[in-house]
Amino acid sequence: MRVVENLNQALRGLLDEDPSLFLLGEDIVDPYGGAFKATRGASTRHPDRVLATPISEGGITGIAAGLALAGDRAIVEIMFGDFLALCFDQIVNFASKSVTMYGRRVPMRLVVRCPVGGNRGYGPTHSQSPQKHFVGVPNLALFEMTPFHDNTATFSRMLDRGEPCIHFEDKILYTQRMYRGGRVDGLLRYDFVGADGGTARVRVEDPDEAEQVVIVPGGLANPVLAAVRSLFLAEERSCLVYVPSQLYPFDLDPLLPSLRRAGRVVIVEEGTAGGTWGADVAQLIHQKLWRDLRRPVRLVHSAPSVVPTAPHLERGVLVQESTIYQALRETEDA
Amino acid sequence: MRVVENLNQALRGLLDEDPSLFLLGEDIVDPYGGAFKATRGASTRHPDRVLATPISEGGITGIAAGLALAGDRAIVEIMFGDFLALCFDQIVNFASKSVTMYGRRVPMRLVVRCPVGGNRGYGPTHSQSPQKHFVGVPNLALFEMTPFHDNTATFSRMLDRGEPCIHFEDKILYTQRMYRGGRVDGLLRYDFVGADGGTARVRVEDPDEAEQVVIVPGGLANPVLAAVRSLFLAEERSCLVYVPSQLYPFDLDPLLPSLRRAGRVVIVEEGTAGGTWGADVAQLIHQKLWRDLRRPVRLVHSAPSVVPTAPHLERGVLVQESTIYQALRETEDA
Amino acid sequence: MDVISGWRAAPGGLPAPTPAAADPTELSALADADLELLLTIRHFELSLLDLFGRGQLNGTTHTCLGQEYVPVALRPLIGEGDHIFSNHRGHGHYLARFADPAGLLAEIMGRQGAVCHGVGGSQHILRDGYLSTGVQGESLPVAVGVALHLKRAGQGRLAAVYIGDGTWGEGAVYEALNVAALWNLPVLVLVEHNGIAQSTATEHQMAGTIADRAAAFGIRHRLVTSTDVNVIRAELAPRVTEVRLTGRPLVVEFVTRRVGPHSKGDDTRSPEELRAIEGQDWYRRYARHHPAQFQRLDLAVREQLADVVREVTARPLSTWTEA
Amino acid sequence: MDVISGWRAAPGGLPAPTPAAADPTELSALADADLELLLTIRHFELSLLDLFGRGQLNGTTHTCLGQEYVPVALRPLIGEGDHIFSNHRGHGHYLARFADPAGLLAEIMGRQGAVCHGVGGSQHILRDGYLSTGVQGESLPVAVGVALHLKRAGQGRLAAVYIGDGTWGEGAVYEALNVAALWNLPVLVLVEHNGIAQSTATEHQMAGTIADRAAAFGIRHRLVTSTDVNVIRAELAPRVTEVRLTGRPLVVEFVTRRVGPHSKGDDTRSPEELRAIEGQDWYRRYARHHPAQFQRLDLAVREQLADVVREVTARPLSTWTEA
Ligand SMILES: Cc1ncc(C[n+]2csc(CCOP(=O)(O)OP(=O)(O)O)c2C)c(N)n1
Ligand SMILES: Cc1ncc(C[n+]2csc(CCOP(=O)(O)OP(=O)(O)O)c2C)c(N)n1
Ligand SMILES: [Mg+2]
Ligand SMILES: [Mg+2]
Repeated sequence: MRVVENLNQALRGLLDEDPSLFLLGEDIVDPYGGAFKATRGASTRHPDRVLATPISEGGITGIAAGLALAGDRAIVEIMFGDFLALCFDQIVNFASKSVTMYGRRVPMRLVVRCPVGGNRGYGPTHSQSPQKHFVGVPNLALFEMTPFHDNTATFSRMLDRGEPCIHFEDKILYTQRMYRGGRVDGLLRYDFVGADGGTARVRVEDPDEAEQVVIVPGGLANPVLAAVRSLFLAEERSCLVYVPSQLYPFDLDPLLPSLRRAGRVVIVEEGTAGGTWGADVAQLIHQKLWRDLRRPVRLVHSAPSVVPTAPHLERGVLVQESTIYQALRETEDA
Repeated sequence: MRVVENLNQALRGLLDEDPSLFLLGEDIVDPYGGAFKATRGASTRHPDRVLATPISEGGITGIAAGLALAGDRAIVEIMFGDFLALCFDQIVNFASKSVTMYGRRVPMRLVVRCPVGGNRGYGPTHSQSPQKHFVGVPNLALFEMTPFHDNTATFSRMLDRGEPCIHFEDKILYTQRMYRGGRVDGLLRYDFVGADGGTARVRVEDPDEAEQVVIVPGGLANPVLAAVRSLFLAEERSCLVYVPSQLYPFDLDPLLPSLRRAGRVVIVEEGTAGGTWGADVAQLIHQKLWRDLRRPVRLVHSAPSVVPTAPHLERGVLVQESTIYQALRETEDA
Repeated sequence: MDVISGWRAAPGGLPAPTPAAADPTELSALADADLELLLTIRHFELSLLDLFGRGQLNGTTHTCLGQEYVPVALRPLIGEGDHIFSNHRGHGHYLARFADPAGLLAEIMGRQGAVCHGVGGSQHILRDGYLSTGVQGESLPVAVGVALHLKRAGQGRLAAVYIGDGTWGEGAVYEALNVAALWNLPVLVLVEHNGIAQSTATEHQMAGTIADRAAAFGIRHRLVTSTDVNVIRAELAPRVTEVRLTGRPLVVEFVTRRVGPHSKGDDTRSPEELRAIEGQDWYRRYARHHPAQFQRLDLAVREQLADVVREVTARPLSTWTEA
Repeated sequence: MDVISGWRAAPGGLPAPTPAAADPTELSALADADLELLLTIRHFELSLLDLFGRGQLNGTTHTCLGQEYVPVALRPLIGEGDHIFSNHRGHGHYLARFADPAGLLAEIMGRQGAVCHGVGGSQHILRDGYLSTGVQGESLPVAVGVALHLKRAGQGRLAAVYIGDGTWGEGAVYEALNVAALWNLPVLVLVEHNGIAQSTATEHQMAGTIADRAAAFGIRHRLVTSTDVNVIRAELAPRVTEVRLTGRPLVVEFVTRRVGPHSKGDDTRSPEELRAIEGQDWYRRYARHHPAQFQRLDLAVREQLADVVREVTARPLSTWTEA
């Protein structure tokens, strides 16, 4: 099953089960079913709760926050994550703040979901990875879609938090397959660690043997796995890969033993350089594992640049499998 | 001279000198002269270029970007930095991107300036330190007002970059005095390091003697200096303090020798926990000085919380002089 | 556009205030409860300015002096099941709904018993279906979302949103009106058009009229120029009922005057203008028209408020546990 | 509201398209240059869809099939000193200004000679006073800023902004219109009202009318229902001149039809609706009304475009040095 189908099932299933759940977004109703088809079929079953909106990203996020305030649950699809820029105020200054700024806990059951990332030739305003801009907002949690995490579980978890969440969905990942049954392929196996099985752990062999640990959000999980596979086949060097579903607040604890053992950590993400999510996770790791690390946490991210449209230029800016492979190959410690 | 007066002189002087410079913002014209009086007198001298706008933060940022695109220069005052949330799209997706996304360099001479920070009892939507949300936007530079940096120089520098800049201005700092002549007081002396004298360096004694180095943006410079002073007087322990004018991209190079010598670095900022500017600077430092550090870079920031209104609650969330003092006192290395 | 009792608003701005002497309309006699509420709001706001003056309050606050009659007139028209979205100038809105000056003052002063434990302060209040927040325009889309919920519940409840004239500068207002009209939602937009935003006169910030902005979305608009609680109430009652029955939005524009400063000590209007505005103030006019009732209640309310101030000021600081 | 030659737009949506048979108005004969430009845009867009179909283009693109006549009619009315802000559906706008299909195709294909070195692609183009970008509504405030600059320069230049009907959902549009009207700025808003936004019919996204939204800000509005380049040009010429002379904004609403998909292969309209829309397409109508001229030029332009496609496709990849 492709990831977008799993997502689509999740959205439809949740709508079937919960009569107080709304789904809002531009062009999300049938027969169109959304720009990336994630909502296909949903409006046909629930025409009163799956609503195509005008082109008003800020407004519809506010409307969803209003539903949440009134006790309903709401999922908003923003057609491209780049347009979260238009919802920044509603997400940061209203929905998230409302959870605590009135002096008592106000549950806000609201998820803003959006496709992110490049390598599709969509150009500078349709290819960004805006995760980093939302890190560190009190009462706002960030999640990213992965090929390991069943979206029904993830969305239930997000809606149950009672805090607004953003769900980032890599556009390339939509069309790739979900992994099932603990195996990625003949070589790579996975299981889950952490509360709610929040983080997938993928390895070639015994996790204790890994010479380095890679932490990567779902969007780049597949390129990382490909690089890990190549590195193992070429040099028999083994990496352990963590793919968290929840990016922020980040639960480092379940990862600590293996990070400590390996002493080498690489964080891979597609966002462009500067103030990245990875830098924040690195800071956590440096604080907790200072004595155990053989070198500083290595960050792999895209160049500090707009994302160009032409594929050959885009490849030069965005993290590619080859970039990751190079980073994993570099052996020398600091 | 108070800092806001220096800022006011800078704005008026720049308007006098450059007939292509515009100043836009809500309630900025005389006799009101802006919510914090930074623009007082400017509109009387330049009524055609100092324009009070409707309450349309996103719109006026776009208008300023249009002026910049047409070859003018523009400064926008956003009444509270919290409302940058409403300009996020214009700043990130238009003004900054325009510099490079058309394949050749397009100079955009545009500064968005805004009061930030708390300790004024203004409440959760008027007290934030939004710097961190703008770190790592390609072609967007971040500056912060300090009591050391003459605002005329800073604004000239920003307008000459040909890239949009945000100038963050601590509200408490407005009413404090500018330092002049290399002396903060009887104890603390300062000079400048780096290109354009971008960073103020403040010390009690010989900078080489400092046992730790503090990096702090202008907004918390005074509380840091107070803590450093107390620590020296109480325990004769000496710190070296760097107060950069430009936060991003951050020029670490001029600081490296002293950071290396001290081996202990503390970064202080008012932003709430998570994905802070300091975490990004820490990452740079960890990469460059891994072998020289005696412990991981220590971050001092506010709690992961909305900023409450009542002063006693606000103090519990925001970094205070006492918080800084405690952090500087903790001696044990990792 | 319907006009209730009075002159029409000029495009964008308000006409110059009539000098006090003219005192155009006689205010009708109010029920004691209404006058008491009006006076409670008035003296609450005056107490705040006084506390500020004496350095007993910090932060900022926006008083609704001169505009008290708007929420008082609306009080019986908006029920407990309705939602109210207030703004920075919201003390009157709150007091008209909850008659709880102590809770609000405690909030503003950060004392025990504060409605929001002192976290929100003057402009961030949530209590039952009442919410205010400090970013202009932000709550209009939120109100539309609440109205969507209410419409589905099908009990004729509505979401009322107060906004000022200046707040029509924000794009969020239009995104919200468009959806409210498209989806036929029971949103009641209450515009307190006081001719000014902070220091900026309406004609310097608004092109066209509020009536035409409602018309742009096919939304009905009602202009209220009266300052008489009874008159306003009688004329708006059927309109508000219509919103409930049809589940469709309505914009009501109150032509009103801000008698006090924007927040504190920041009024840059000319003395003449302020004098003229004071002459229109319901407070002075009602005192002239109905001196006996006025003096009786004014004194009583002043004393009540003084007690509240004393009592709240003496309370210990608020505590916040649920962060 | 003025209406140029034709039926009035219904509130929000467009009336159902008239079936082909009706062919209500005869299109007047065009100068060869105008027809050539129209055909260049048409065949440019068709070439793109063809290239996509053959897997030779990646990313996305939005063709203006059916709407080509709008920028062609405006071409002589907007001068070199004017600024044009285009949007996602901007190839026609670009070609009408620069007559440079090779540069644009190279941009879309990332080849040498690309207007923006392949960085911007189909919807992010900057050349002289021409700019497009991919976030709906974002360029309206920018255009207001440019108009402020132009007004001050005092040479009667203007800033023209193309937007679609769906883009009226964005709050930025209203923030911009308010300032354009308040400050009397020469902004010419060109609305291509094609009755649809991506997959959403206008009546599902817009309450009220575009005319009333202009009126909300006291901005003049002009409805154009003709698809005849000569007619439109003659009628708009004095209006555009007025914008230059008065330095005041104007909204021109073109009632038009998107003949092709939103981007590629994503048209969910019914076959009947599409057939009716195709019947209104200027291309087929002009071919019928002026067969000789049409066939001569259509063939020539097809061949030109085929050459351009061949030539550009053979170029090496673009290089980007000025990051
Ligand atoms: C988004 C935003 N911009 C600016 C402000 C600062 N501000 C607070 S009140 C105000 C004026 C509001 O004017 P109006 O809507 O007419 O309401 P009034 O104060 O007259 O009641 C401004 C600019 C704000 N709170 N939010
Ligand atoms: C802010 C934003 N939201 C959504 C989109 C995605 N999008 C691109 S074109 C489009 C439809 C625009 O409709 P309209 O304005 O009517 O122009 P048309 O496509 O009909 O020419 C949408 C939703 C976008 N580019 N920008
Ligand atoms: Mg007002
Ligand atoms: Mg359209």
